[in-house]
Amino acid sequence: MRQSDLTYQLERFGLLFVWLAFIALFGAMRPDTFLTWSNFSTIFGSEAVLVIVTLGLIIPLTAGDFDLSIAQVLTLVSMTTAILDARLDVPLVLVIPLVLALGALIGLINGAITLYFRVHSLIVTLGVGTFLHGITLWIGNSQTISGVSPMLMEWVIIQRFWGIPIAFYYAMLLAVLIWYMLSYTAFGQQLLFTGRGREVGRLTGVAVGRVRLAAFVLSGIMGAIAGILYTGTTGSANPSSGTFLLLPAFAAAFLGATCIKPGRFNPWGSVIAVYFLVTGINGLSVLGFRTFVQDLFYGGALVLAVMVSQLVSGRKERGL
Amino acid sequence: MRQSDLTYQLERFGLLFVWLAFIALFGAMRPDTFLTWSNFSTIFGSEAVLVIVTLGLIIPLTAGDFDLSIAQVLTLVSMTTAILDARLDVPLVLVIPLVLALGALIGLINGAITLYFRVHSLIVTLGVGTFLHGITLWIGNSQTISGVSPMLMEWVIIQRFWGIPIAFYYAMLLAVLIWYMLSYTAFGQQLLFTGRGREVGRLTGVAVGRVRLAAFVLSGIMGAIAGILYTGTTGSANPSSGTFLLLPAFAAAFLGATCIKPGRFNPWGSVIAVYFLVTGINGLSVLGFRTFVQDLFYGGALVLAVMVSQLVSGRKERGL
Amino acid sequence: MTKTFGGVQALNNVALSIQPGEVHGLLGTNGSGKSTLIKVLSGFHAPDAGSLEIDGRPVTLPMPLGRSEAHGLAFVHQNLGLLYEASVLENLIAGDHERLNPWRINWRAEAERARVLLAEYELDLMPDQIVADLSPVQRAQLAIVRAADRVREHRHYGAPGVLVLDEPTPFLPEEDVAKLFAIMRRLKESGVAIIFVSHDIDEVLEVTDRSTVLRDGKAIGTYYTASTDRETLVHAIVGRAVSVDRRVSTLSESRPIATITRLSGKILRDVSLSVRPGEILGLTGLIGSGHDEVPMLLSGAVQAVSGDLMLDGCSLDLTQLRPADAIAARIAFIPADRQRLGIAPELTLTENAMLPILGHGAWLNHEKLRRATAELMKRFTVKADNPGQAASELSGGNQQKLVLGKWLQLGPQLVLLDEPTQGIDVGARQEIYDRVAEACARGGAVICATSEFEQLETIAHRVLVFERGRIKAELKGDDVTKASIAQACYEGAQTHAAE
Amino acid sequence: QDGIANAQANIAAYSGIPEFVAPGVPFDAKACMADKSILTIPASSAIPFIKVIADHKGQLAEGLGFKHEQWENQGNPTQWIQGMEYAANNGFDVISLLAGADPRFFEPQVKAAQEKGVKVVTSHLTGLEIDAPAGVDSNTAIDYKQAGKLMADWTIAQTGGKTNALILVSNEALSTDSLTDGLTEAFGANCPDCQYEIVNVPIVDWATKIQPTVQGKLQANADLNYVIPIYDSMSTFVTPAIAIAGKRDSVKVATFNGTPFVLDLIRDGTVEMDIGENLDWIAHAMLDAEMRLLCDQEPITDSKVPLRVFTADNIAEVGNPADAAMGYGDAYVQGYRDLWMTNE
Ligand SMILES: Nc1ncnc2c1ncn2[C@@H]1O[C@H](COP(=O)(O)OP(=O)(O)OP(=O)(O)O)[C@@H](O)[C@H]1O
Ligand SMILES: Nc1ncnc2c1ncn2[C@@H]1O[C@H](COP(=O)(O)OP(=O)(O)OP(=O)(O)O)[C@@H](O)[C@H]1O
Ligand SMILES: [Mg+2]
Ligand SMILES: [Mg+2]
Repeated sequence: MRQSDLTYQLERFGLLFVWLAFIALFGAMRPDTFLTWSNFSTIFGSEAVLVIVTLGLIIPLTAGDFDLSIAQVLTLVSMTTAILDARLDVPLVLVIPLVLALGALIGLINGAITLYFRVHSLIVTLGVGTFLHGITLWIGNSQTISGVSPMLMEWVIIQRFWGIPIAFYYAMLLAVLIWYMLSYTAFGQQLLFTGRGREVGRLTGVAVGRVRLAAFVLSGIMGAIAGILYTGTTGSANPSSGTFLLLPAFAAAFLGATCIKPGRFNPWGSVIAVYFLVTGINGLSVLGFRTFVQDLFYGGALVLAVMVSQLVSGRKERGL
Repeated sequence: MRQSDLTYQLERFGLLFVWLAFIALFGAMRPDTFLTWSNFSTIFGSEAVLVIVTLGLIIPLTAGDFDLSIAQVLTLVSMTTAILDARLDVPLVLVIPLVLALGALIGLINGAITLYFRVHSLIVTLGVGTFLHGITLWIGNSQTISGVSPMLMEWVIIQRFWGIPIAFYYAMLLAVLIWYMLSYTAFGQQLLFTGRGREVGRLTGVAVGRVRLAAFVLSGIMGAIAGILYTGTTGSANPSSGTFLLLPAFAAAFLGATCIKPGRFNPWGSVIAVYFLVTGINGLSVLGFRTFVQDLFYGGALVLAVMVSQLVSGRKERGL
Repeated sequence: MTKTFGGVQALNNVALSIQPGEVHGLLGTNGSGKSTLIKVLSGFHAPDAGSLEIDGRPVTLPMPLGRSEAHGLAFVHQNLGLLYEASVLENLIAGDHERLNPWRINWRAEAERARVLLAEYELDLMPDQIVADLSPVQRAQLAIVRAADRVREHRHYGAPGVLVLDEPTPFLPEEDVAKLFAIMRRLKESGVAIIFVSHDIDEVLEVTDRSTVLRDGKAIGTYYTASTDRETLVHAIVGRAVSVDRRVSTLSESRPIATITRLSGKILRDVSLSVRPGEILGLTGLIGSGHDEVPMLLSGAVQAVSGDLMLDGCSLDLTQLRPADAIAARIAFIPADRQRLGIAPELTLTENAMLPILGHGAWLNHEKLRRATAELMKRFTVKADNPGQAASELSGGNQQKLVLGKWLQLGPQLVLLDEPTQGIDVGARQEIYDRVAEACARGGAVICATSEFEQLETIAHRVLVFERGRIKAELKGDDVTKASIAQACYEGAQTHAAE
Repeated sequence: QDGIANAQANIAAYSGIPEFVAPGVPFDAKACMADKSILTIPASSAIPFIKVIADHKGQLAEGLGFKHEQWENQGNPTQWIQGMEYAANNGFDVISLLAGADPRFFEPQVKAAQEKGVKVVTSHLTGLEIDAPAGVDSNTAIDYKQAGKLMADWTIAQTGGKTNALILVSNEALSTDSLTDGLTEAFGANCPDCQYEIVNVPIVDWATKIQPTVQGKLQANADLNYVIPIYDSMSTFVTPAIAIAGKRDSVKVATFNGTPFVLDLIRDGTVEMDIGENLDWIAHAMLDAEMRLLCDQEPITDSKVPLRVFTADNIAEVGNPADAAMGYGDAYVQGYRDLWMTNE
């Protein structure tokens, strides 16, 4: 580490530099529109939900588990929130704790099945996620439900600080919390030992099972938070929304693990990864490219970014 | 193993029994329509593509890699086939080798990036898959392309043996080949060591890199075969076809690893898993249940099946 | 204490009492139940029956993971329990539930504390080093220091505590064993009790006060070290007498079968050496001397910086050599890191043993392979149920015999051994020596890198002692004794021209 | 000026409660359908718009006393194919591919079914001027072109000929061509100076691409005053984009389909205008056309299902929360009873 401080710093902040380079490039091409504060506030404000989903994923990922159900937790929570709020007129102060508890419960179920039956988390969460999708369709009668109280939208995207919708700050707050948890608490260390060396963790006295369970519950709660914010962002809930966030969130989680703290899933890396990808998409749209170019960029940038990061680090073998 | 032969056999064939139980259940409810040969031939014929995608996945999975791009390979190949055949009138005898080579090339790219840059295959194939989706939209102009030559359809679903479209037999043939490859060739053992004891394999002379590369190429080719059959089944290509298949294929691959050869990805387990899940969905359709029930069934059956399988095997810890 | 795994009775009514301030040896053949007993104490396994009292107070079993510390128990497990990807500091504080504030880890203070601790034990480690980058010895030291620290911490809570060391020494060269013993004695003087597992009888005799011997899960007896001798213990462990005499056949003069020239690697500098047919060549040295690099480089496990190998008339370029080429040249390499490099634990015995002889097989006859494995297991006395078992279900010693069988079945002309008897009991050790000797008798040559001088005395025709990547001494024939090897290792001044 | 007036007139014509127009001559449906059966394969049972039509068709068939089933599916072409084979194997007379189950996705199965004597029809799939796709027996169409025109006319009328619109389309849907034609024709005829840009977002990518695309366009073109997602389900992703860009006051949304939640959004003020169709009416019209095919009547191409423009002014008529069958009057119910001769 010591001897190659420069390379290491380059590796840590490589993605950040690439991001800045992209901003410079798009900025040079359309300085009047791309390089405006309003454009950036749009970029920052728009992907808060994706950031939160990604943050939710990295907790079980650190503990060595996949949570594929998080997207469906989002959708179910979003639907539940909309139904309770718009159809049944339950006040938001009740709805929010209720749906957070729902998220936690689902996390608990994921964890309990994975742990008690010793099944790979991939298949458990895939199954639970599909089941949740069924419930979402059921309770929402496959409809998009709108008419959510303006209060929720007010506190998600209408209110702004420095021009950026408040949802962005929620996401940043969560990133800070998770960063603190992973770096400065015993639980964070236990997560790490659980994920990378389950036996080792157990031998050093980590209650591996409980840690994994907690990770699932936390990701369930994060999914629920994302669901609430999603409802607030769109003012409605539709039964397929979350589905499309899953792969981008995984991409961001893995891409994020190449920077800031290379080799470990980390919240700031994830945040940078999300906004790096979003900036690219936004820039292409501002420049008027056709939409398929977004896919080319997204896929290409993802692969190139990890390739470059690996080149910088001397193609180190990573455990992850 | 010996002492608990019965449990072991129960574990091996558990899913098969559950499948038969489901057939009996649906059959009892609608003997006239569900329990007809024509219904089964429909089920067997129409899901051949999913079987092939699942078979494609288990090759890199055995070698310890994920190939998330396989669905997009399918879509791209399907689109390319349709365009070459229907728009450019290239004869099928040329088109087919061409698109198989395309699939192999994509596998090669996946493998090369994963291996040379030592990046997790999850992120590489996710990136490459997204990129391919962009290309598909581009070349197909986001349209459904129809007018594929009847010859292709003839040799995919029109021709039947015992009432089942020939595509089913292609899938079975591929299952036999892969079963043979995994069980009876040195390459199969090398794949296994590459996935489960990479360093041991390497020191025993297994060219681990080449094996992983080969696995990616094979899954690319399987994706291409699935793409050709998809085009032949529907007589057209649309830019979203593969998307629906990725998660079901993963589910089937992991579910399949709980039976026949428990603890290992295996072709017959995968085939059974696919048809188990599909039979359920089909039965629910025939019985006229609303669609959300299909999701409830799919998710619930997946989780229950692995839970039961684990209970039978005494909740053994699995490496997979 | 009783514990059964499936059909295996790992512990059968074992009773054991440890007094404060004593070093208590725990001996037994591979698979006799030592590690299992320890894992029950740490809460890793739940016992079927049995009770535990600490300081006269009964403790409910199974102990929840992480609670053992509160009772003053600290462990160094057989595979150390370190996370390789994490830093020294992260490993050092892992599981330190008693002391750490769970809500806020003060990394700066912890790093300071770690620096002091490492300095105190005279370890040349930095808190921010990654464990994967450490040498095996440093890792072992880290694990021991961690456990010692925990026990000492515990003294602030009253009772002095118990330190449990499950085979800490195979990783350590002699000088560090001495250091470890010094640490142990210091702890002992402060009233800490120590449970010490080792297959090295001399170590046991040197450091313990009493020893308990396990055989097949039963406690055979407890012996006072002062009134016991080597033979008694060996007899108790193995259940029969074992001779550990030098057993080297005389070699007829012949041309070398393998000649290595100008070999350089990470540590090695321009080393040249050769072996003759039937010869067992020992390589040894202190940590970091580079002797253990030789088998790695010759087998293609790691590519050399420079060097050539002339084997039976063929020349191999060691900078290009891959394991497959080495195998084709009939070189066999039995690595030290069994768990990672030797066996694939999830796969069956057959699969593990047969991989190298599959070649490009396009039609594997599983029945034949199974029979061949059963045959191999019999020949190498691998104790197991059947060839279809997962390799993880074997004890370490049996795993090692399986690995040996896997390679020796190929009839190699050059056998490379790296710490071949690490963690292997006295009885199994003899069997392994027999097998190696057989390979020699068939005209092969053996290069054995090890830090166990006694082993070299027993089997080696000739020993090369390394220092800083170069050969510093060569001992032959009757000079190959434990004492003279030790002398050559530790005396810096002597210079010999090798070859 | 003429253009604006034309546009206003066109809007006005479609703002009131529509009249019933009989698509053909009366026939005795009950008698002729007695031993016939229809299987409806909806594009996706998970899309409420389509599911409601299929359900209503079933209820009408029950009233008329013949067998009607629907093939529950989740929009996966493999499932459509299974439905096709199910119909062919179980002796149905007509397969009705409803509202987007596109037969170009499975031509061979269409042929196979036809060879077994099953008639295959597409219902509510294309615009009037488009031929029946993939060799199906009949195609009952909707006046999508008019819907396109109405969306254009609305923006022209609202802005007084100063429209600067972003139009979101999905090229792979067959109705898109008609809608786009309608939009461009109306702009061409009534407001040649209006600006608009058409952006294609494939249906699979709606959830991931619409929002960033709209945001980007709003930045790139500060003068945009309308976003026209041609299918109103797209608005879920359009409205947050506008809100995040902070342009809720200057950019309006005009769209088509009459999906209930979008009608609710009109009430909330997030969407300005939505062109709707009455789902129950569609069910009547589609069933009518399918029965005529089986009863040797003149085939129906133009279903005569009317469109209605919904805005804040008439949104109260659809109920709260909105009901997809409200706001169109009920003259058609009696109208079809007369056509089918079910009045005692
Ligand atoms: N997890 C387990 N599952 C099944 N059997 C086990 C397990 N762990 C240990 N055993 C069995 O228990 C017995 C005792 O094993 P243990 O590890 O305690 O031996 P040991 O005395 O530590 O041996 P060594 O000297 O090789 O370390 C062995 O027969 C082993 O096969
Ligand atoms: N997972 C397992 N399942 C079944 N049996 C096991 C398992 N793990 C260990 N054993 C059995 O437990 C016994 C002891 O295993 P263990 O690895 O503890 O041996 P050990 O005494 O430590 O051996 P060594 O000294 O060679 O390392 C072995 O006989 C092995 O067969
Ligand atoms: Mg042990
Ligand atoms: Mg052991």
